[in-house]
Amino acid sequence: MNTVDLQHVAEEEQQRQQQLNLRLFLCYSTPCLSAGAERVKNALDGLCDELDEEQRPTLEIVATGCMGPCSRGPLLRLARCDEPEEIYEKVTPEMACNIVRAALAAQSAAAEPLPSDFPFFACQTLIALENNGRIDPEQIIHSIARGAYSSLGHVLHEMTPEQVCNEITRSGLRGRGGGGYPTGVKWELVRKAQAERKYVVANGDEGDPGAYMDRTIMESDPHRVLEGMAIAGYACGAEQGYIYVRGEYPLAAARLAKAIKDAERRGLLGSRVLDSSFNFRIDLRVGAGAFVCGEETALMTSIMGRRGQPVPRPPYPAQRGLWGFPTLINNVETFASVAPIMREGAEWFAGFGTEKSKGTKVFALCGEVVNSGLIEVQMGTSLRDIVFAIGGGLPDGGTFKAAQTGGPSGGCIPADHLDTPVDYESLQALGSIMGSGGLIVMNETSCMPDVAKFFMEFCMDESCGKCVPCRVGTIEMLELLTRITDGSAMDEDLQTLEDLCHLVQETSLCGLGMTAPNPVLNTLHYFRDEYLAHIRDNRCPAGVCRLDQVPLLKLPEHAEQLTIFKEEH
Amino acid sequence: MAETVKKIRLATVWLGGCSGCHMSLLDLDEALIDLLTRADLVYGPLVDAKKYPEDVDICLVEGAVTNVENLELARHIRTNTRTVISFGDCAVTGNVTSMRNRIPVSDLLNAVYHEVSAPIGPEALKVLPALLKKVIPLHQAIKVDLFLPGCPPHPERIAAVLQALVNGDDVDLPADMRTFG
Amino acid sequence: MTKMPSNESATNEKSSHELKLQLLDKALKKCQYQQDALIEVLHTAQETFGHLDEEILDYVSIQLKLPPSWVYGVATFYNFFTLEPQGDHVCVVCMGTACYVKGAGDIIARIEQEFDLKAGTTAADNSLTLVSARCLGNCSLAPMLTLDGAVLGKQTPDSTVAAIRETPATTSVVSEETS
Amino acid sequence: MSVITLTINGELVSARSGQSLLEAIRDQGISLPTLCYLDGLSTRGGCRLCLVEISGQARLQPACTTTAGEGMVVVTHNDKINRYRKMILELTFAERNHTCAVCVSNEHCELQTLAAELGMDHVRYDYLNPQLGIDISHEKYGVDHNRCILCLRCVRVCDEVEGAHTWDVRHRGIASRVITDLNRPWGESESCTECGKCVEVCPTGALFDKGMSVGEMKKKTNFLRRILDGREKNQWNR
Repeated sequence: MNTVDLQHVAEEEQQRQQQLNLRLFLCYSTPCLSAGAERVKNALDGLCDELDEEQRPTLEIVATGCMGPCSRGPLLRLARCDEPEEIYEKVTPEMACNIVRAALAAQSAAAEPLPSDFPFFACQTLIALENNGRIDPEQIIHSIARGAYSSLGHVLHEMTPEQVCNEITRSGLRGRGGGGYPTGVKWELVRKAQAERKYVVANGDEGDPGAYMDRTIMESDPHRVLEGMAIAGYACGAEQGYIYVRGEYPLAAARLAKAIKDAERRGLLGSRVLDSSFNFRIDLRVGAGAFVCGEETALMTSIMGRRGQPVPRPPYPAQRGLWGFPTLINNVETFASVAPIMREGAEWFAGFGTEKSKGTKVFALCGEVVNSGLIEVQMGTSLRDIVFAIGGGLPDGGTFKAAQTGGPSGGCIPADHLDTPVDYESLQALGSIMGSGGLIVMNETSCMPDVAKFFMEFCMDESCGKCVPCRVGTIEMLELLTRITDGSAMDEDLQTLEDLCHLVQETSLCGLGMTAPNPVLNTLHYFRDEYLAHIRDNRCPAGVCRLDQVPLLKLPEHAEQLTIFKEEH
Repeated sequence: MAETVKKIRLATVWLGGCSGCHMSLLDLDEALIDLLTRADLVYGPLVDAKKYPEDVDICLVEGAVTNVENLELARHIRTNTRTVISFGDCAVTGNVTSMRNRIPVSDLLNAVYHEVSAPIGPEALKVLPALLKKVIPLHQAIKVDLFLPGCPPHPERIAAVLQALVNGDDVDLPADMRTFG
Repeated sequence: MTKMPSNESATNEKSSHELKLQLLDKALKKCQYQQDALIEVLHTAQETFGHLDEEILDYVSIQLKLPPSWVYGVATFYNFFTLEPQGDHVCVVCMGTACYVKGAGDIIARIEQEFDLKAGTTAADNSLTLVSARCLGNCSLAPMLTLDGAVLGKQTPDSTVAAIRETPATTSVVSEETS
Repeated sequence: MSVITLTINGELVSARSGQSLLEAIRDQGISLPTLCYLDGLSTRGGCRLCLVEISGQARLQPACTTTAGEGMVVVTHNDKINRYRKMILELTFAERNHTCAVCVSNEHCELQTLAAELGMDHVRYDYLNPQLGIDISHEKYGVDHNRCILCLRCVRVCDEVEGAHTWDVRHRGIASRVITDLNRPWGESESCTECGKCVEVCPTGALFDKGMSVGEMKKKTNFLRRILDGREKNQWNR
């Protein structure tokens, strides 16, 4: 297939779609499926079978990836020619049939669609997610009709690798995995590296609890990621790519495997991509449950089939990566932003966002929020807009207490910083991080020392054990946090904890250890009163902690806590 | 001159340990005589005093904190002593005394007092002070001013520390006198 | 292993074991016996045999020409691989942040109590294996879990226990989520 | 062989190009603590004791895995680094059951010596007191996990020098343990050549010759450099 063929295929499919009278997009991602999307699909399929010979060909049901507002699933999007789209929430099989029947009869349905200015959608800017909910991710033709691989074709035939790197640099795109390293600079480093072989790796080992942006992108629009990787391969001079998918995401892995096969079959990947002299193969690697593998050096050791332990940097992967060769490693979401940048131009992308953080960022908004789901907003959008406008505020009259970003490497942002623009620098200034994009809203029933303890337990469990500060430091910090939350802490424990946090932060080998103390330090900063209430007043303001233990020094007065043999005889 | 200087009030305490550190103290031999011209031994296994006195200058605490009684005494020592010294590895690290930490206390008491012939354990009769769940070094119970490691600390080490303290100097042991074990 | 199989079932078991080994061999061939593919091979082995026992690990180590301790080290590094046989049901409770703040801990505590086991282990009667997962990435369904591979969202301790009790025991150890 | 110059603790010094920063520092007679590093084995950067400050680098870097570079400005000791080194040793002691008084390597232990040298006189953190075993199934040697600090010298010497790769690590994080073969008793190991290199390079009493009592186990690591030089530089001609 060459670029002309590609365009031809795309146009043909677009025409086919335009001729349809009614297109039904049913969200078929995990949350909607668990809310009953499959039953809705069966009902709709049944309805189709009942239609007469004339109507049936004018209607199409598309099982799509995630549409966004997951808490409102199952979601159904109705597209009729010449009419604005409608989205229905919490669709039941009966409802769906009624809606479709009404649409076919050109009547208004009994069910109300979401208003067209529904803030959840209106406040978003879709770039990485632009195809989500509009294609069947298992049909390459759907992706092609929406322009997939056209950027790749353009790049291969019209641009030099150097120009591609420049374009990415000028777009201001930064690593979406959390680090925020300028993507173009990284590409340029690998491009310039002299080596007999180079690799491109997509990091889909999304391990932060409360984050599922990458899962959704891989499940809903796999070709988008593959295209980004191929463009990167061309720009850097790599012929082999690996996409590393977290083991917990079997559906993402299956969709990617199919996407790779489909793309290869059409000459969009493999040898002589789109009739150019560029060869690019992508292999899928499925993780096996280790958070530390999200760290790039650990991820690479895992790709090579070993214990996923990080190695000291420098040398950076761009110098010495997989099997010692220069390796470009970017997050899945980063790769998903590449094709639109090449299509629309760097200036277009840089027009979104803030001075230092360009473009958009995908967040998984969840926790105590009315509309939980997947969103994509311009960098610099305020936290308040995200939580209250898009998220619809807290349910049941709850009070906003904090927003947790960055998972176990991040922190909790308190209410008085709600107007902070969400970008790399601002979040860092607040002692949190952008992270991969999990955003969990907490109300007054969340206890901050308990949340800190939760994350510390996570880090302790996920520490690879290579370096002492992380291996032992995390368990010792957890011990101190446990004391704080069970009532046995003493005043000086807080100081010991803080000192330990700084040690682990500054001396650990990789990002896991370096950032493990963040949730503690950050909550100590904003919610110190809560820690003190636990320690000094034996009180948990959120009412979460049991506080049923006694501090060591008070044990002589509470010896009954220690007495083991009661006088039972 | 020496006559006018107030004598140092020195105490020694034996918590969860084997008394080996006290034996080592006695091994100071003739240096002991020197020491006692400068210091009064006001409490400890080596003197006949029933109650830990007030206003103690230096206290050598041998042994780890293993039970509630140790803990109470440790608190008392801290309030009444200017310089508390963890004396020997058990006080400094828990050492051999803490080797029971790997065994749950109930199993431990069972094995010692119940599985053998005695039908009723002293714990049940409240003869034995309640054991802590874990043996801890002294500094995890109270603030400790100086650490004098060794199992037992060699008399040389003890002499070096006590001499410095009695003279009012800073204690600065060379590395080879600071080793555990 | 008190069960004494009759001759007939012994041959059945043997042939099923051989069949499984053939599947593993196929996976080994597919990756051209490359040592880098160890994790892929272990994935296949676990899917096929349900867990990775010593015999399988030894086999993999011989086939890939890797030191046995290396294979064992990799198999135990990753949470996904289990060296113990799984129970009739496998319940994976998500302990991600969203699920945690919405009460996943209570669900685990309740299952532990009801089925008399600890998270990460299998009940003595082999009825259930309880696993706590880091985050299954379905935060809008919090608290969520998977029971024999099926996603259950917005759970309570009661609903989860009921679901486990109501689900009939499956013969297949591994759920086929993907095809 | 080209020579580079760098500044260590304010002194302009020269080093061989390609040399590790650790070697360059030690060549100046400066003592820099290490536990996982051993001359002759691959570097690991795990014990974090040789962390040094390098101008222009935001973070402390392990000297063992850093290549000495032209113009580098390095500080090996300051209050913060000294404090951190002590804290790291405290964590190491807290992790397992290091009862020096009853250890076969008492008075001949690198961990014990380092604690005294760096002035780590007590451990502020909770001793974890894990329940760990001793494997004395091997005819000649024993492994006491209570004393193991996971420096993995044994794993590396077995893989890189002996070529047997009998040792590796199972599980991860705080649950990590060194293992032989498929986590079988050492005495049953099919790959072990009984060469004893692992015992000699072990910095603590975790690996020992059987029959040794308290304080009797002395290690000698000089053999390693001699073997390697003999091999690599063809000093041993046959």
